[in-house]
Amino acid sequence: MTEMTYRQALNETLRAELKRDENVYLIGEEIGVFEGSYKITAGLLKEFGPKRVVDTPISEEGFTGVAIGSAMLGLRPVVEIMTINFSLIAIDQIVNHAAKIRTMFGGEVSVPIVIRTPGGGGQQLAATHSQNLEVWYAHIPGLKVVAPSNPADAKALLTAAIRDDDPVLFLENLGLYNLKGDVPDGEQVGEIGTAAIAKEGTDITVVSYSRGVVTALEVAKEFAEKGVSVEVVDLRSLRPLDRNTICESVRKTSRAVIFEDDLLSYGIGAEISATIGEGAFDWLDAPVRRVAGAEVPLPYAKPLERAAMPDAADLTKVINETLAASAFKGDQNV
Amino acid sequence: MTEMTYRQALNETLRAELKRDENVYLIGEEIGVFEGSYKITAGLLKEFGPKRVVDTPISEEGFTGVAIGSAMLGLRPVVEIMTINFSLIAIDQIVNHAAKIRTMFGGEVSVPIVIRTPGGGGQQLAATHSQNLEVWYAHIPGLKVVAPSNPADAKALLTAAIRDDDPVLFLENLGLYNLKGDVPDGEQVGEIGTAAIAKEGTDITVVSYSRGVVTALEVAKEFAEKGVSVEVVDLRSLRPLDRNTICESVRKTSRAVIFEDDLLSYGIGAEISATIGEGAFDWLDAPVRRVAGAEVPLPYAKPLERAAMPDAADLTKVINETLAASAFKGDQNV
Amino acid sequence: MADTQRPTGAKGSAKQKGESAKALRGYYEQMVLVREFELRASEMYARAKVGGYCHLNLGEEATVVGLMAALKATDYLFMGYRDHGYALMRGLGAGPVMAELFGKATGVVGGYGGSMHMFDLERRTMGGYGIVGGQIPPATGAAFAINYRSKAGKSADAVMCILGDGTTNIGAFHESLNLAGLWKLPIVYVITNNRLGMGTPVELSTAEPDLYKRGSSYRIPGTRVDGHDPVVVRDAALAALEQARVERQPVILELMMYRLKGHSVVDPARYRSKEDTEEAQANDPVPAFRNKLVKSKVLDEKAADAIHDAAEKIVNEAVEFADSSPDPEISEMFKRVYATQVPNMPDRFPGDPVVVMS
Amino acid sequence: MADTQRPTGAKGSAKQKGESAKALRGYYEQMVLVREFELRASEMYARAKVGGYCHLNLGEEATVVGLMAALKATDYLFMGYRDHGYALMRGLGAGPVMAELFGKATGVVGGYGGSMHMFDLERRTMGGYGIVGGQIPPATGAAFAINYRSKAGKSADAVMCILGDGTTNIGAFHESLNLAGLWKLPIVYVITNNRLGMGTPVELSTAEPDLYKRGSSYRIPGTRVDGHDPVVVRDAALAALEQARVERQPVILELMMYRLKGHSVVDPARYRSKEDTEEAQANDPVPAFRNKLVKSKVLDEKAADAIHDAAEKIVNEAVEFADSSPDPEISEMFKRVYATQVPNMPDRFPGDPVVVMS
Ligand SMILES: Cc1ncc(C[n+]2csc(CCOP(=O)(O)OP(=O)(O)O)c2C)c(N)n1
Ligand SMILES: Cc1ncc(C[n+]2csc(CCOP(=O)(O)OP(=O)(O)O)c2C)c(N)n1
Ligand SMILES: [Mg+2]
Ligand SMILES: [Mg+2]
Repeated sequence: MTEMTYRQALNETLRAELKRDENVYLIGEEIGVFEGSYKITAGLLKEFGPKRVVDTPISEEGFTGVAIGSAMLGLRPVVEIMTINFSLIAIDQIVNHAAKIRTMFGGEVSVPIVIRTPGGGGQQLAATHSQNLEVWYAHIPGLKVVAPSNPADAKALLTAAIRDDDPVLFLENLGLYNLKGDVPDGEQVGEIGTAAIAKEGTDITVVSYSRGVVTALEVAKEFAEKGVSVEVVDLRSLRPLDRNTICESVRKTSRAVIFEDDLLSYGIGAEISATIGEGAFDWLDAPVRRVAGAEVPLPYAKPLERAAMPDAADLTKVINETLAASAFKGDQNV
Repeated sequence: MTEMTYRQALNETLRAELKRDENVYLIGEEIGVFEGSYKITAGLLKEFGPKRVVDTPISEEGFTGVAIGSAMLGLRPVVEIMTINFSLIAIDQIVNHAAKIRTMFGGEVSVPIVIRTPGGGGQQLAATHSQNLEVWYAHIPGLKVVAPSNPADAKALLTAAIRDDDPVLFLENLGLYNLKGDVPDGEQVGEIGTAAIAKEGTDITVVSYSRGVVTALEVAKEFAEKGVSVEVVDLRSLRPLDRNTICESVRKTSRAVIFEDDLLSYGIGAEISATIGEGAFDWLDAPVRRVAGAEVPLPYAKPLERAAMPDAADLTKVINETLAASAFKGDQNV
Repeated sequence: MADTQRPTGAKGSAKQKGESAKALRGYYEQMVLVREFELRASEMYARAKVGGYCHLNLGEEATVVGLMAALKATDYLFMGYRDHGYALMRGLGAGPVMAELFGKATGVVGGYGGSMHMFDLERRTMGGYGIVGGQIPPATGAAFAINYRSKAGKSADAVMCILGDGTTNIGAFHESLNLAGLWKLPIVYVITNNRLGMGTPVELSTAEPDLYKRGSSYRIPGTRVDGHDPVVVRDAALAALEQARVERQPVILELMMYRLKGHSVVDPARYRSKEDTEEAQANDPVPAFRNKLVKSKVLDEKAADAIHDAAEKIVNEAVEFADSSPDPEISEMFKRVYATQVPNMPDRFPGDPVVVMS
Repeated sequence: MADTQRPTGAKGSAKQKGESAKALRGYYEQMVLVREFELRASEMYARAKVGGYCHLNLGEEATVVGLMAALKATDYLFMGYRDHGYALMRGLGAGPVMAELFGKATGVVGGYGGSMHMFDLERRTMGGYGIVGGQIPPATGAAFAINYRSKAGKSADAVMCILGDGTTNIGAFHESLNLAGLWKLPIVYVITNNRLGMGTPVELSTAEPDLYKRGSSYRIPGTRVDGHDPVVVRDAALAALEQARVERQPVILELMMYRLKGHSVVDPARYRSKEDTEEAQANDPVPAFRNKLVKSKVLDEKAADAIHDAAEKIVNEAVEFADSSPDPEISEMFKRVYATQVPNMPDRFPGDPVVVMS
């Protein structure tokens, strides 16, 4: 175990995989000389040289497609798209090509590419630089989408993603890069497709992913002090989605709230709520509620940004409302 | 009232709006000389000339952005993107620009643009030409998204979309163009943002939109003969979403099935199911089920395509399962 | 035809001397096979044996044959959706190609792709793509992979990327040219200029109708030659590929031709003028090459007819093969989607329950 | 500095004669205002009065002033995210621009946009955009609208679109050039070549580092001039705008300059060589223009200092204005999103119930 930040976990994992496999290379804007907009690739150009760490022009569609074509020939590119907002320019290559090439060609070829990209608002970057569009990718067959919430999962899932033969969208978050956590030493190959119980509980289930899990765990701790036992489910993988872990938790707690950084309508939480409605219907004591972003292009001014983004207070309020709606009595559970 | 096809309704509406307002113009690939890939714009170049009906090169991002900029100066472009699959190339302009420009600039300017585009599979066009990606756009604040299911709504909602000062994605479907229906004569300005009860019923609610409504109505008719009264809700508008109409229907019938042409995970139906779970929880007698596309890039071969797409048989099966799950006795309702 | 669209560079007649009769006959046999195959494909479409979109190489035969004569089996080929002829020349087989059109399990990709998506990894035929320009960045990436792994040289691998005139207006083309030029990638961008993108003539789709000059914003050289003579096309392609292999210099090769029929089999092309259509017919490369070979005594009429009969026979057998082949197994559909299986795969048919718990 | 990046065309010194002292003094006043404003903005960022990204025009002052001197109030301006100076020159006001950086209700767009999104419809300043290249298609569309509504001529409107060197590699730039060239739109694409896109030098981002030549794939002419002299820039811009107005000929204008500081205020630019940084400092346009005017007796040192003091005063007042301005009203947030209200608007704060029924 070593304590490190989410950023360090990513950096060390990239280094280890570059060392392990000659076919692995990194490609993206400003990842070499500039060491990455968010410094995830710091030091890697110096260590591995320009062949393995490829700085590109500002051509998201072009270099993402280049990565795809090189993967069809057996290379294993790890693409950095500076933020998920810019992935829109590359999305035809990601969704109409990377995701479909295998099926469209009868399963004869695979596209082992990883696309690392951070989402998330909260830095006053305004409307075009603050989005959480992971739900778009999570909808697409042929893609896998992971969204680790802590340094240990970041390491394990990035390793798994690089070794996976399918295109994997690896979702990061600007708000997580400095998060510290214990990370197991040595090689760690995580499992794509399964959720984790981030904290066990008996009274109510909070489902979240990526940065949202951090807030959910804080809130769960506060409720614990009030005698309310909150279980936190960390989705980790948005596609495939581990529906059984979610439903098992809700069958146990009989109450659920979803906490998501993205926007409410047609967001990640909609699928989670629908899943619970189908898989835990007879167990539910109250409607499944969603705590999500206000549906506005995120404004720049701090007070507006804060009002539009979901936070611990919002989650706390909705947990309380959900407990009340199901006539929850703390003492029954003590 | 005049009976006409969905295609004719669109064509006549475009003609009427071009006549009404000098600022309205059409722009897209092959809409003039070629008269439209699906002949929606037939005759309009001849009637209005190349200034009002603008053929473009194959540059979706470019001409969509051109339409946006012209709209900021007060023109009212109606863009045709040949199919929704190609909208991915223009999506940065649609989502990062058209949808955000107003808010990002403090509400000082609007972008009165309509993007007409058909989705849908079933023509053996294979993986890259058979998608239903409306859920992506329905997720985006700043956009409005409508998806009419019949010629009359096509006319009324296209008129409303062209006169609306916000960017509107107008979803069509390859499978609807030849659908016939009665269309009220004269100017008809529909209302964006409200759903319709396409058929009244008391036993179970089927929620659908666009082409799915046609299938839902067929199935409803068959059930009627068996003494089961199916109510069909036609969403019409995906953004804004008329949650109250959906929930009122389910509060009445206490059962719901969603029928959608798109893919299941994180699809339109997820939001509908989540909405019902929140707005009709105490009224539901059975889990809300979704009938949606299999999660594969759609294969070319007919038997595979048929197996992957949701149809009347699938809907019938799930309605029956839902009735059974809630111990429904036909006679109670006769 | 606009002046800008007249072929420059090598003309057909010139180069013939020095070609072995055998080679010329071979090219003619291949052109005829492509022609016969495409005519039959369109007939099968009319009979509803083939579905979806179906774009034919009619008028492109000399180009298809010349390009594929220049491309080594070890080179990589990326195409648009107008890909039947290329697939035949790359050895995917008339039977499997026809079976793919029929959507059968014996098709080149098992019926999953259809007309637009011919593919064969072994034969380094990296696929036909349906999104205009979509093949260009991956093709450029294949050249990147060649660079990554091997040195330049006469025997080095190269990539050929086929695209149409209308496709030169999409951003992906330009981003790819810039990357290829910047990184010195071994790739030849072949523009099959049939003067039309669906109904749009080149003059109305581009501000630079001399398409071979469209690399000038990236210091990428281009040449334009007549696409109606397989030898001319072959030689131009060989020169371009050589530059790519040896100098790692990306190149544009523009080939001038006509689209003999509509954009796809369902397009009557009413938007085309009588003159235009007549000019196209008058330039049909197949009879033209036949006459040339007959005049130069490489073929006599009898031999030429025999070549047609042989091609017809191959196509007949292809149709029989396709027709008698089984449909793909529905039960296998989900297996084609992902290469690496993980837990909770969303393998579900419409109407199946979403959550299944023990 | 790579040779390719040396300015060609008109050099600074040449053009000065014939300029009125008043005009030259005015340009200097404006350059100093931009400089003072940007230095203060970065100071305010350090004091956490400003958030988000903050890209400055330091080194670009002569270009900002020269371009805006050429652009008529009735012309349309589209920009990237490096837009403060342009906003000041277009008359948006130091107070409202600073207030926008502070995220205040009195900001040019009420605090909704911040540094990257200066906008003023009345002043035809159509916005700063944060997506690289995102402004180019809409700018081209503004030129389309001008064409749609009015005839060409000396008094016709035109569009100026500002973009950086690194931005010339994005597909949207190329698609836009093709459309503008094909449709003959009245637009000038101004490339502010400060030799870097974040940490990437021009030679490593493009296959054609002579950026003024990047219109050659679209028959769009280009010129490159020194961006350090407002008069040179103004004259080049006037000529380009004239071509756009009168001939409806889109034009590229490349202006050579240096980025004096990091990409944004938070970038220490450690990746830059000592020589590079020194060369940039040595070419600082503000002292250079001051010296030129002092030498040519347009200014004496005292007058020059007075100009600095006046600019400082304006900026001080701008900061006071911004600081004392109110925050935007949270209750108004949803009103800014849609222009046409319809039923069932999703106006909901996090944690609000999703379904509210009577
Ligand atoms: C991105 C995208 N836009 C539009 C289309 C529809 N489309 C298919 S082929 C075609 C014309 C292409 O013309 P060209 O490049 O000249 O190739 P050709 O068909 O003449 O061989 C168009 C517009 C598409 N498939 N993809
Ligand atoms: C599509 C997109 N990709 C990447 C970025 C991140 N980014 C912001 S500015 C910039 C560099 C732009 O350089 P240049 O065009 O030279 O303008 P300059 O900053 O030098 O004025 C990059 C890569 C972005 N904002 N948008
Ligand atoms: Mg063509
Ligand atoms: Mg720059």
